[in-house]
Amino acid sequence: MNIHEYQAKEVFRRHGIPVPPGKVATTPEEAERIALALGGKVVVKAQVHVGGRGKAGGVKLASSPQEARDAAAKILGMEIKGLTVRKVLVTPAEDIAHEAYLGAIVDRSSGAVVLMASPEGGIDIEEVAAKTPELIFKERIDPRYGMLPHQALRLAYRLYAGDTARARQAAEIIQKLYAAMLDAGASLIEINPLITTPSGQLQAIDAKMNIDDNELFRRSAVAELRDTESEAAAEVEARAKGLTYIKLDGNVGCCVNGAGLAMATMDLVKYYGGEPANFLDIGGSSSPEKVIVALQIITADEAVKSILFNIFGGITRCDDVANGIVEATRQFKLKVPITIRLTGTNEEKAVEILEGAGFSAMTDMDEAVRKAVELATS
Amino acid sequence: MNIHEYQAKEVFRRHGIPVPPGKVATTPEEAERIALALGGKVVVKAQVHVGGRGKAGGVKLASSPQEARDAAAKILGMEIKGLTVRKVLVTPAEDIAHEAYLGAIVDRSSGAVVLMASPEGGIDIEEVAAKTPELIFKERIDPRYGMLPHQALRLAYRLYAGDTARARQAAEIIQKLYAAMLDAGASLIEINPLITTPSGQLQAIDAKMNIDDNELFRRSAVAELRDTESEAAAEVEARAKGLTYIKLDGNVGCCVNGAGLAMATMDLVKYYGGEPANFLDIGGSSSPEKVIVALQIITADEAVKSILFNIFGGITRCDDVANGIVEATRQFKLKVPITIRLTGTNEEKAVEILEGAGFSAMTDMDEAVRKAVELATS
Amino acid sequence: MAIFANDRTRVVVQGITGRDGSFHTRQMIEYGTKVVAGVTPGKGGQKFEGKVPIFDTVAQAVSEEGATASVIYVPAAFAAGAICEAADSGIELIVCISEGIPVLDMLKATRYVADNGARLIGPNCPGMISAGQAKLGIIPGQIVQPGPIGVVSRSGTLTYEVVWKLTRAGLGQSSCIGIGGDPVIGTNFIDCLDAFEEDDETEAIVLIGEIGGTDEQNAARHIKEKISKPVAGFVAGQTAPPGRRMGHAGAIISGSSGTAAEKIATFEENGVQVAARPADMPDILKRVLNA
Amino acid sequence: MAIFANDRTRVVVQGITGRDGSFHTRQMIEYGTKVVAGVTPGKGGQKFEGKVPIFDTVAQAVSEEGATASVIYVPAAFAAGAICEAADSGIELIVCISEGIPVLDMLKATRYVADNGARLIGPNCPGMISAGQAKLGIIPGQIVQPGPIGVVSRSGTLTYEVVWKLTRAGLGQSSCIGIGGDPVIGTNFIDCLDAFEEDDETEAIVLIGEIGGTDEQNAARHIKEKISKPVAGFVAGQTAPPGRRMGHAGAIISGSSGTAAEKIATFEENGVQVAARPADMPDILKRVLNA
Repeated sequence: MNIHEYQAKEVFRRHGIPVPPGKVATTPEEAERIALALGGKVVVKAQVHVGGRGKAGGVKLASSPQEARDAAAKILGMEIKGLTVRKVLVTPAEDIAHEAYLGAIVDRSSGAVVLMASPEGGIDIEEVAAKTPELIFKERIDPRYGMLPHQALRLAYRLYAGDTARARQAAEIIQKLYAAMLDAGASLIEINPLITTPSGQLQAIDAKMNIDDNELFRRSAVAELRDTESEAAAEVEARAKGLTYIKLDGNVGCCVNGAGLAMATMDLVKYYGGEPANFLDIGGSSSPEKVIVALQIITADEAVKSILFNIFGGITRCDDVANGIVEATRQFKLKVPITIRLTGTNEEKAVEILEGAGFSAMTDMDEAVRKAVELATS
Repeated sequence: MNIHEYQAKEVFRRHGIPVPPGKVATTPEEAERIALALGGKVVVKAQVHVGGRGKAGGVKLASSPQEARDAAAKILGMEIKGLTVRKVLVTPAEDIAHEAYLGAIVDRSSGAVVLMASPEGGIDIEEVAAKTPELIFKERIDPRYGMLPHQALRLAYRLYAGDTARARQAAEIIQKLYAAMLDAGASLIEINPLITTPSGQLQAIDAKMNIDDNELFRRSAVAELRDTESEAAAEVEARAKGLTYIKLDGNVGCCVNGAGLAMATMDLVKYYGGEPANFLDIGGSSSPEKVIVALQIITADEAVKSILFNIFGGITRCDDVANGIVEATRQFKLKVPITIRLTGTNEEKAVEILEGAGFSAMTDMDEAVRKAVELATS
Repeated sequence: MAIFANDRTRVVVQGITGRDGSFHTRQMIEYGTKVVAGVTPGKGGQKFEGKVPIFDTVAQAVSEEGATASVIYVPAAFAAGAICEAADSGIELIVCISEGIPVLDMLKATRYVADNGARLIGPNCPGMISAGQAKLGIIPGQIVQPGPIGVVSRSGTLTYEVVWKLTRAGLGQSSCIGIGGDPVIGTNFIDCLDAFEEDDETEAIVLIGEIGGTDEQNAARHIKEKISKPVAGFVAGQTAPPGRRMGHAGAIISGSSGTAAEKIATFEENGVQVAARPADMPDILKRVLNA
Repeated sequence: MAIFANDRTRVVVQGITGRDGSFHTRQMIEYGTKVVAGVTPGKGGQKFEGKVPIFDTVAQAVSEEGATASVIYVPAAFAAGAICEAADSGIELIVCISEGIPVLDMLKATRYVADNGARLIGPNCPGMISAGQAKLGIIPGQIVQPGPIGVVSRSGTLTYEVVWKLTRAGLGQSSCIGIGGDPVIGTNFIDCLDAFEEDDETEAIVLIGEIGGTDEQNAARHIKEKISKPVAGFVAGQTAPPGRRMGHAGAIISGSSGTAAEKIATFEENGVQVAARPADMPDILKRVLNA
């Protein structure tokens, strides 16, 4: 789960990581009032779960409350990579003497949280990593011991060699960043840039956190940070029912059990000349209800010209899926053709159910995909 | 540092370990009022830093507030193993269906905290350990992982095999006991007995905690639990000045630098037919002031007939010690002979200082000890 | 011989009385797996299906029934704890089917397993099956058949799809291992490749990967250096959209985009035959087995 | 050859600019120890006594000056952290003089040192000296002299007393190790015994114990089983009063009273010659060396 910059900064504040003041606004008027209260120049920043918002025009400098209002008016309602901006953060424009990068991530390959720091922070950090990897410094945190004091200090000295006052500030921020990560159940946490003001103080100017979805069951306060308004409605609905749905640009609507098989099915659609309209995984232990919701979501996408079911029954029972299809088509009429491939647990029962309702079923994946692609393009 | 039962129970209460109600009293009248408020039968328990207080008459049952008052009157002021009882805990007399033992200690040999439990709790637990060690169950806690849920449950099932309701209660108490230990910086924590009431509830009826003295600098709230009134005055004074002093029954007052050498010196006093009056370690980096306090403490003991200094200079400078002796004897007259052995750092300077003030000094330990013993017995 | 588990493996099921646990225990027994004990705290002393003794702790299952392997079907909140209990009780092979375990819990649990010298498969995986010998997990028994192919995969149903295609083409399997798709897992591709390399029964290996991370790339390089048996690969997710940007840290740490194209290229550079579709896998294997 | 450290050992001093650190660094250098670096965060770039370079981190001291051993003189609050920093930076031998470190900190620090493959001596110890070669800690250099006796002790000044008596009797030492008196320490008696057993220069070993715990008893049994060189022992605290009862747990866990009498008896049962007084030690050694 992504949370917004302003939410991540609130987490930072609670953990004692220095962040500039600032408030979130949902209307231009509100942005103006916040800018007035802050005084001086401000930055108006789109709160949206994608990167590159600066380049997309989602971050604007404003010299007066009136300008802040105008900036907010332009940014609110803007679409960035398919997501509509509904909130802006209004925060003072800081004078910047230096920009560093600080981040922590659960690293798959070492099975540990890795802290990363670079004295070359800012928007080009990935380029720094690619071109001058020697300027990215890392500390692997042994999960058995947690962050040790010397690791924070060693990393801090990499950022501010020869400047112990700043290094000590940074070491404290690094410790707190790691603590915030564990406390919130985050799989990623970033400060980019971590600026030095002209007076030598460090401040987190941008903040990013991804929360591990698996943590939410035991962290209700964190779970409440989810901003469903800023996510695609269909994806929110799917998640509520235990499905995973991601909309794509093609016209073959796919409904599959298991993420790997779902991806392989999409790949096969492409292989046979079609374009998948979505990724949709109905998960392990499916039920007729889940299938109904899945069909509702797929058919709500106007671009879908052909629907493809690909079910390999294991825990998933093929008869559950068949019942779901039959029940759904009783509730609402399908306007596009449907191709059904079922094999595995209770396959015979499923075929019986489907044929009883006038559907036919296939057992071979390639055959079914080829047919669904044909139906979409014919 | 030892803390009292009532203090340890306060710590338990904060951590959610079930303890009976109860309050501490310093007068019989106060004990009566507490018993009245509690209602029913109560137990009046001496709060003193030694074991075996029950056998010494320091724990009494009382059926009425009047009896509680009488019991408190008998216990308050009582001497148990040399320590005067100044406080009693008044607590309800519980009906007991079963007594178990729970303890945790920093185990030197495994370098880990070890949890111990026995279904045969109560005052004879050491006998249980000696005679039926198979009834003592242990879980070693890996300091890198802390207490894992299954360890608490496994130990709990050892206590209450076949009784999952009680085992789950016990597992929770075990987890909390370990958390309390870490939180307070304890090197030992015990519940003996952990009783089962007739209705199946677990309760900690006695509570013991030793705090690691090295933790106190970072745990001011814990440090405030120290009850200097219940400790020997000379030991408290010595600690305040950075010395370690323990009074013994002999007549040769010893002043040594280093605990191991202090013990070896006492052993040698005994070897040559004498009896040491005390253990006194002036520590590593000594100063004339420390030596003065040491001499004050030693000479305050009426039993001392001869004073022995044994100093092996390393970090300790022999001239510091010599100056302390000279300065002390200017401030107060020694009524008993003093034998001084000095060797190591700044030995020559020290001899000069001492001889200038009319003292003589020796360099051989055995010779000095033999002389000090002679002087005490002559 | 198969890898990790065989017909002598003595299995304890943690969470045997739960909905998933009881269902799949029945299937494991039906497949012929030696399920010697179950664990559900509070149900110690009972018997599963009147036959398999249930204990309160894994330690009892080990001391009373000599369990050497464990399969875990407990809710996510307790699964990391169950893994640690198994490792601490002397279990050698731990297969964790449970999904939804917080990754920060798994960082500690995987270390704990390693510190105790045990092997973990999963979590969030279909488990493993040694064809005709033992099934530890949820892979449908009817799709496998004994033979010379070792299968290792990050996926669940996609594995079934591939295995089923192999079986129908007459290509039986030694063992099929689903290592799980979570970011932090116990046994990885390389561990399985090494085990298959050592296994006399295995003549060729199928490796089924997905987008994300660098495990497939690492496996590819390891194959070139250390694996003499032929390996055929498949990577799912060629049409997956590039993930929404998850901060810079992901890209910085791996120095990789983790796309299917990158993984396929790395496979090919290192001598792994890549199947364009699952359906191509049997032909590739027949070719390499006859080479 | 001596054990653990010799004239090629490259030493970094953690806390070199502190009161104790600077005093003892001077003494170590005077003794001939190769002190190649110091560490004090914030003083990186300066030089100690105009000669020894100071760094902000131990990692720098290792990479810039090739330090292989460290001596720690930092306040108790930071000492466990300093031990971990040394271990994590590739230091092989860590000698921690600092006293007053919370025992719960040391539980983790000793594990961390072991997990990183390093050796810790101490904390709360006088350190070690390899006669004529290197001094890491605070043992007075003038009391030792090269020779065939290995000394290991839990004490500070009592060690000096014994070593000084050996030296005056013409019995020089290979290495003298003060392992420290804290409940949780790095290197213990057995580690030192094994090292002396392997050391060609050492012909006999002196072991100086104290009341409390079971380390001496364990050492005694180890000597009987594994140590071929003669060992002479001394135990301080025969007249110490039995400790005030510290709860039952202490007695339960060790199953031992930890008295001097018990330790002496265990020494004698296992063939360790016990000195009644420190002054008897030279004669015992002369006897065993001539046997």
